Amino acid sequence: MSNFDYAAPTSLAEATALLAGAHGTARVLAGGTDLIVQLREHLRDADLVVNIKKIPELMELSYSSQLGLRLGASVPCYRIYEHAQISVAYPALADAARIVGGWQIQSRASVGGNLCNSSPAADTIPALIALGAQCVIAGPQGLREVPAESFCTAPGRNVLHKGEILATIVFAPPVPFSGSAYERFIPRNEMDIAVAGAGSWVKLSADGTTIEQARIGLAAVAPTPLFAAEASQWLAGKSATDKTFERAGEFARKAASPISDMRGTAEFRRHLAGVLTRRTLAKAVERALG
Amino acid sequence: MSKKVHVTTSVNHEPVEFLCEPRQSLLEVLRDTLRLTGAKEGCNNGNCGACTVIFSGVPVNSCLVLAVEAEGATVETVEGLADHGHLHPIQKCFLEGAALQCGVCTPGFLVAAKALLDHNPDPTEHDIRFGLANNLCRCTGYDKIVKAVQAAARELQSLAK
Amino acid sequence: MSHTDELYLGKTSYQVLGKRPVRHDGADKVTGKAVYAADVQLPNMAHGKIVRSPHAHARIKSIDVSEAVKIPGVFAVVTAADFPNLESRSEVMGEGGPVNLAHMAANCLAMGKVLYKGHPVAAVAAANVHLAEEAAAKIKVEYEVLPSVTWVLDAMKDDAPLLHEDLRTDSMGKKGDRPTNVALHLQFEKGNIAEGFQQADIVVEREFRTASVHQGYIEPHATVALWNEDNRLKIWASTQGAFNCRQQVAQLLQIPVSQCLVVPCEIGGGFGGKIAVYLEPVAALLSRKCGRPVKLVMQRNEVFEATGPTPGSFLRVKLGATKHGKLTAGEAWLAYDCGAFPGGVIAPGCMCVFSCYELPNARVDGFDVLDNKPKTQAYRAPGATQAAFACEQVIDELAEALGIDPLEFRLKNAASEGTRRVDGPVYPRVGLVECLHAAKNSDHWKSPLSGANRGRGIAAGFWFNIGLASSCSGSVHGDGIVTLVEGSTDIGGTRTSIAMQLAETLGIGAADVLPQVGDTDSVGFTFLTGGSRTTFATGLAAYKLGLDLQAQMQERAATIWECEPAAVEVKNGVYSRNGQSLTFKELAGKISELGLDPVVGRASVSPEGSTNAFGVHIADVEVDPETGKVTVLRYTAIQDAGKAVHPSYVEGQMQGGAVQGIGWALNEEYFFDRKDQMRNASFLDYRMPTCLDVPMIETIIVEVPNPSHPFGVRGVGETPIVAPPATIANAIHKATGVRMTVLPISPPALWKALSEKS
Amino acid sequence: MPVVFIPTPLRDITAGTAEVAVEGSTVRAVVDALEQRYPGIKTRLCRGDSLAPGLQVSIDHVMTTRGLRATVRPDSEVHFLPVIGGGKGVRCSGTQPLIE
Repeated sequence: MSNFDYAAPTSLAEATALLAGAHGTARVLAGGTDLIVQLREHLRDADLVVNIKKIPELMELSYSSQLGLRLGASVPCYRIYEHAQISVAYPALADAARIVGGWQIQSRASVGGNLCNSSPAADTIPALIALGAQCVIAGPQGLREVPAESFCTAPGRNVLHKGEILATIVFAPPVPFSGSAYERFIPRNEMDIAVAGAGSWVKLSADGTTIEQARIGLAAVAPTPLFAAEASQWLAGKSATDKTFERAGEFARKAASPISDMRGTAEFRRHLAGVLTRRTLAKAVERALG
Repeated sequence: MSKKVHVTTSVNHEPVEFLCEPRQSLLEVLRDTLRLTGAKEGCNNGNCGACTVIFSGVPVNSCLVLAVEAEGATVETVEGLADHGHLHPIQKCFLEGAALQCGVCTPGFLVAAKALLDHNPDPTEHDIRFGLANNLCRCTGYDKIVKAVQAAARELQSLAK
Repeated sequence: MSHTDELYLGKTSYQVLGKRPVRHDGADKVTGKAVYAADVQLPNMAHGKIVRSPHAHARIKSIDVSEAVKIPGVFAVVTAADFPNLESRSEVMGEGGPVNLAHMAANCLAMGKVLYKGHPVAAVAAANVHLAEEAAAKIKVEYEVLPSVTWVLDAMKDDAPLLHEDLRTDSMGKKGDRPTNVALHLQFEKGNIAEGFQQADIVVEREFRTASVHQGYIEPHATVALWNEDNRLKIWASTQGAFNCRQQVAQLLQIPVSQCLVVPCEIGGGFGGKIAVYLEPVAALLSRKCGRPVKLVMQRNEVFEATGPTPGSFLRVKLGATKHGKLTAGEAWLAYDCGAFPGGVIAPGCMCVFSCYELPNARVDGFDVLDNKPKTQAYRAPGATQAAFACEQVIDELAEALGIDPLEFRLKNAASEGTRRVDGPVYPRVGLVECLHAAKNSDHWKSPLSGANRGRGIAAGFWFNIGLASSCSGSVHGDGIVTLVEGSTDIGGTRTSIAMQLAETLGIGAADVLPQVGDTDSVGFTFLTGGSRTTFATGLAAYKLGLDLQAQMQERAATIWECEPAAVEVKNGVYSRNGQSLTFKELAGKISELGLDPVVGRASVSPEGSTNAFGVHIADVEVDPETGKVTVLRYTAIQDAGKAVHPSYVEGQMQGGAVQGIGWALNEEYFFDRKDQMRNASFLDYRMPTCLDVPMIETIIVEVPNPSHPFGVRGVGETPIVAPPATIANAIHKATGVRMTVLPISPPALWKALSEKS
Repeated sequence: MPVVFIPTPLRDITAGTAEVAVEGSTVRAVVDALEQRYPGIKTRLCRGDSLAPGLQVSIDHVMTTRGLRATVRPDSEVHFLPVIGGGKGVRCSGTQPLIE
């Protein structure tokens, strides 16, 4: 690993100033489970590494049924799924947080870091997309918001400019008769990168028979995590039946434009996008019905 | 080359200070600077768990922690598991259950298992397999490791009573 | 009919054997105190880094180290030019078969050409590992990239890129007429296959492919070398055999073996992959150049890209049987790659493919094929697993076609005492039939399996196991404790299994023996830990050491009782003569108290022949038809251990081998891209099973005593990996009706096969 | 007389004969006797005064490490086999070089 300078600011202002004023490349260290590997393997370089885990608002994890969830960008995954109310209110998020690497990884890795690493296969991003999460970005010019589905722009790239930090991920309060789920496919049962992943959120009619609204996010089937807009819109007003989920899966399959690599063939990934969309919709509906 | 950083931390409940370069991992400093070689380097990218330590209360891969991050933190390694010459029940159960062969993954498993049982004193077989899935073993096929953790859970519970 | 002495004592009860004492090195290993090679830190030690080829095949045009050596804190750089000139000479190393010294040197540091991605080109020693890495990056190597090949059948083609332009196919001394990548053609024939197939009512012929897989030990290769001013070379190594390591280093550096001392550190797994040297000679050259101890430790991607693996293979197997289920003939055609240098494991592949069966007529052709992968190394029963994957599926298909239960079919044809293998030799007493009966009577086989997409598979496996040289020595102390120094690297508890055999012989407890693994200066030559030999052969040495110590104790007792040694009776560790008697401990105390000659014993052995271990595995699987993912629901491994010295560690070998085999069956593979670069050289993407991927592995130990060991011990370690891939494939067939003939049976592959079927 | 099983690749020299009975009380003597009957076979089995690298001898179904020095009984069965995994056929001691 090439050497670098290190800073551990205790305020957002200090951090953004450090990043904006840095000579050469400055990198943000949240959980470090991606960054440290990338620096070691020379996939990324850094002249300055800024540890943001000492910044209070980035470690914030606050939930209320009125205000929803504020998830600091550096909050490690384990704190999410261990939080009883969050697991109930945003099950897709908890599903994803529980399978990011193993326990040792979840002790460090954060959802914010997963977003900023911007891998097409990131497990938490489809869940954020499905849940309609907003990304609050802090920079020299102040704060701005970006919807989760617009955050990643290409493999390993995102909307952050020099000096900007992803500060908080904001989730609207859960609405009644809604439910969500995230599932991925991996060859093993743990410690793999998703071959494909799908996150689904649904809001049902009060009688539980009809899907009023739905959002589907997909992983590892496109250059970035994908909001399956067509499938999501098509679902609105459809009856909550296996047939519907199957059909939505076909839309998801169409939305997918995967590649072949050592983790799976394009053909297999496209197929999985359909299967996982169907399965997560069924689970989301089941959860919506409580 | 950026200059070394002074770090004040706690290792196995004792205050420790060291100097390190920012690029040095906690694993590297534990092994090469502090000479605590119990934590092993199996992959150096977080996929084998042989370097597992408990960092401020949670299990982490010490190869994916910068040593400078240890400032103000607490670190528990396999060297801190036995208590004044008395093996921890998990260590005892690993020995009695022949849960190790080559032994190189063992420190990581022991530390991860301790974290698991501290967190969940009465785990199911699935809880144990899920909790230890970040730790690779190539010798045992895991059978005797899982059984040793089950035995340790029983022993710890009876001690607690 | 055999030259092996009938050593079996026929004891029916044992004081120590069969019990489960805590291993002697246990406390060190659960407290982090055990010292592995990477844990060694010496004063003034330099840290090394290897410069490796980014290309699968290229000519080295130039190596410029000038920038690297300028960096302050960089102490030395070495290349192949630093090796002595080694004319082409052959020798046999460990489990790898014959090895050419010049080739072995070129595998440690490339000469002229790089033959696989990750092939070492140069090495640097510096003040710390980060500096060494920076210096390595400054070494400029100019390459002329050449076309490459990594699939065995492509490498056999006439127009394939040649790895060694001068190589001709060898067929037992007869050389081929043109350059080729086919290093070796083996052929074995027995009976008359034409007639044999004519007698068959049914013939099944299938083709199989397997990907390269890695041994996957968790400890990367590591070494520390110190070339001292007195010219003594001391090496701390992670090796399966200190003496074999010493031989290789001495040969490569052309120094007398005794100028080199190898200290075997604790070893974090080997499975056959830590026999050939990679780092040791390079660290030695660096140390000689910079006058400091030098440590070299591989990163995980270096382990994957430049060590191991086991061969990728293509196999065609044809078997014929009568309608009554008797095999009449078999034919096999095997091509195994050996990677960058000749000398793979095709021979055992050929000799094992039909080794479980009584086959009157058979022919086997085998080819050892070069391609642009790391030189293949032994991996637990080298060559046998690929062979069993093919043969055991064809056997299954025959049984199904004939409507005979697969277990019964195997019983009808099982090899037993007197069976002549296709390669010629005849088996002595072996335990396959007993293993099949144990399987038949197992709870697993008898429990019904219900549910959709579920199936149960069974397969058999064989490995030879070996003997060869082992040495040990021992001293009896005043408190009755016996210290044992033996030469076998302890990878999985063999200190204890050897100590137990000494304790059994002396009639004392396992805890009364304190074993340690000696370095190459402190114990007699001992062949490496491999070939499932250690508990058998070094255990035999420990038994003979016990007899030596006992005779001396008897003599001392005679001195005490003023009688002839013969007059002293010894029974279960009690020494007595008319009325008076002393326990081993009491006698030991008296000897030191009276100042009699200390009791110091030694033994060395070199047993010949194989101990022939058979195993039978049963697996229940469930297949997700939508994703092709296979879940192993239940698994049982049955094996003939001869006599299980420490049953826990015998079970451990069976369980570990089974899970390695499950990984081989379902997910593990070297994944190469179009440029023949391995794309999954990490534990993330080279998917070894985690504990969440496997069930408990049930074990049944069968004990058919080995005639060539006093306690009937057979080797155990290797056989357990042979049957699993075939067992899983047979189970998948039962679950889905699909025959998977390519390893790994990964989800995309199985999903594709299932969708093509429907 | 001991019976030698001719390795399949060498049956071109023995005109297809698979088993040959020849005199000899050591493998060396057996090989020399074979050479008498089938000129050229020795160069396929030996290099200089030792077995060819990669070859080993099985006498009465037991691999021997003694190579050409191994003793053969009148009723013995002799096989020439490739060296296989497990390091069979290693001809070495701690102090001498491996190559003969």
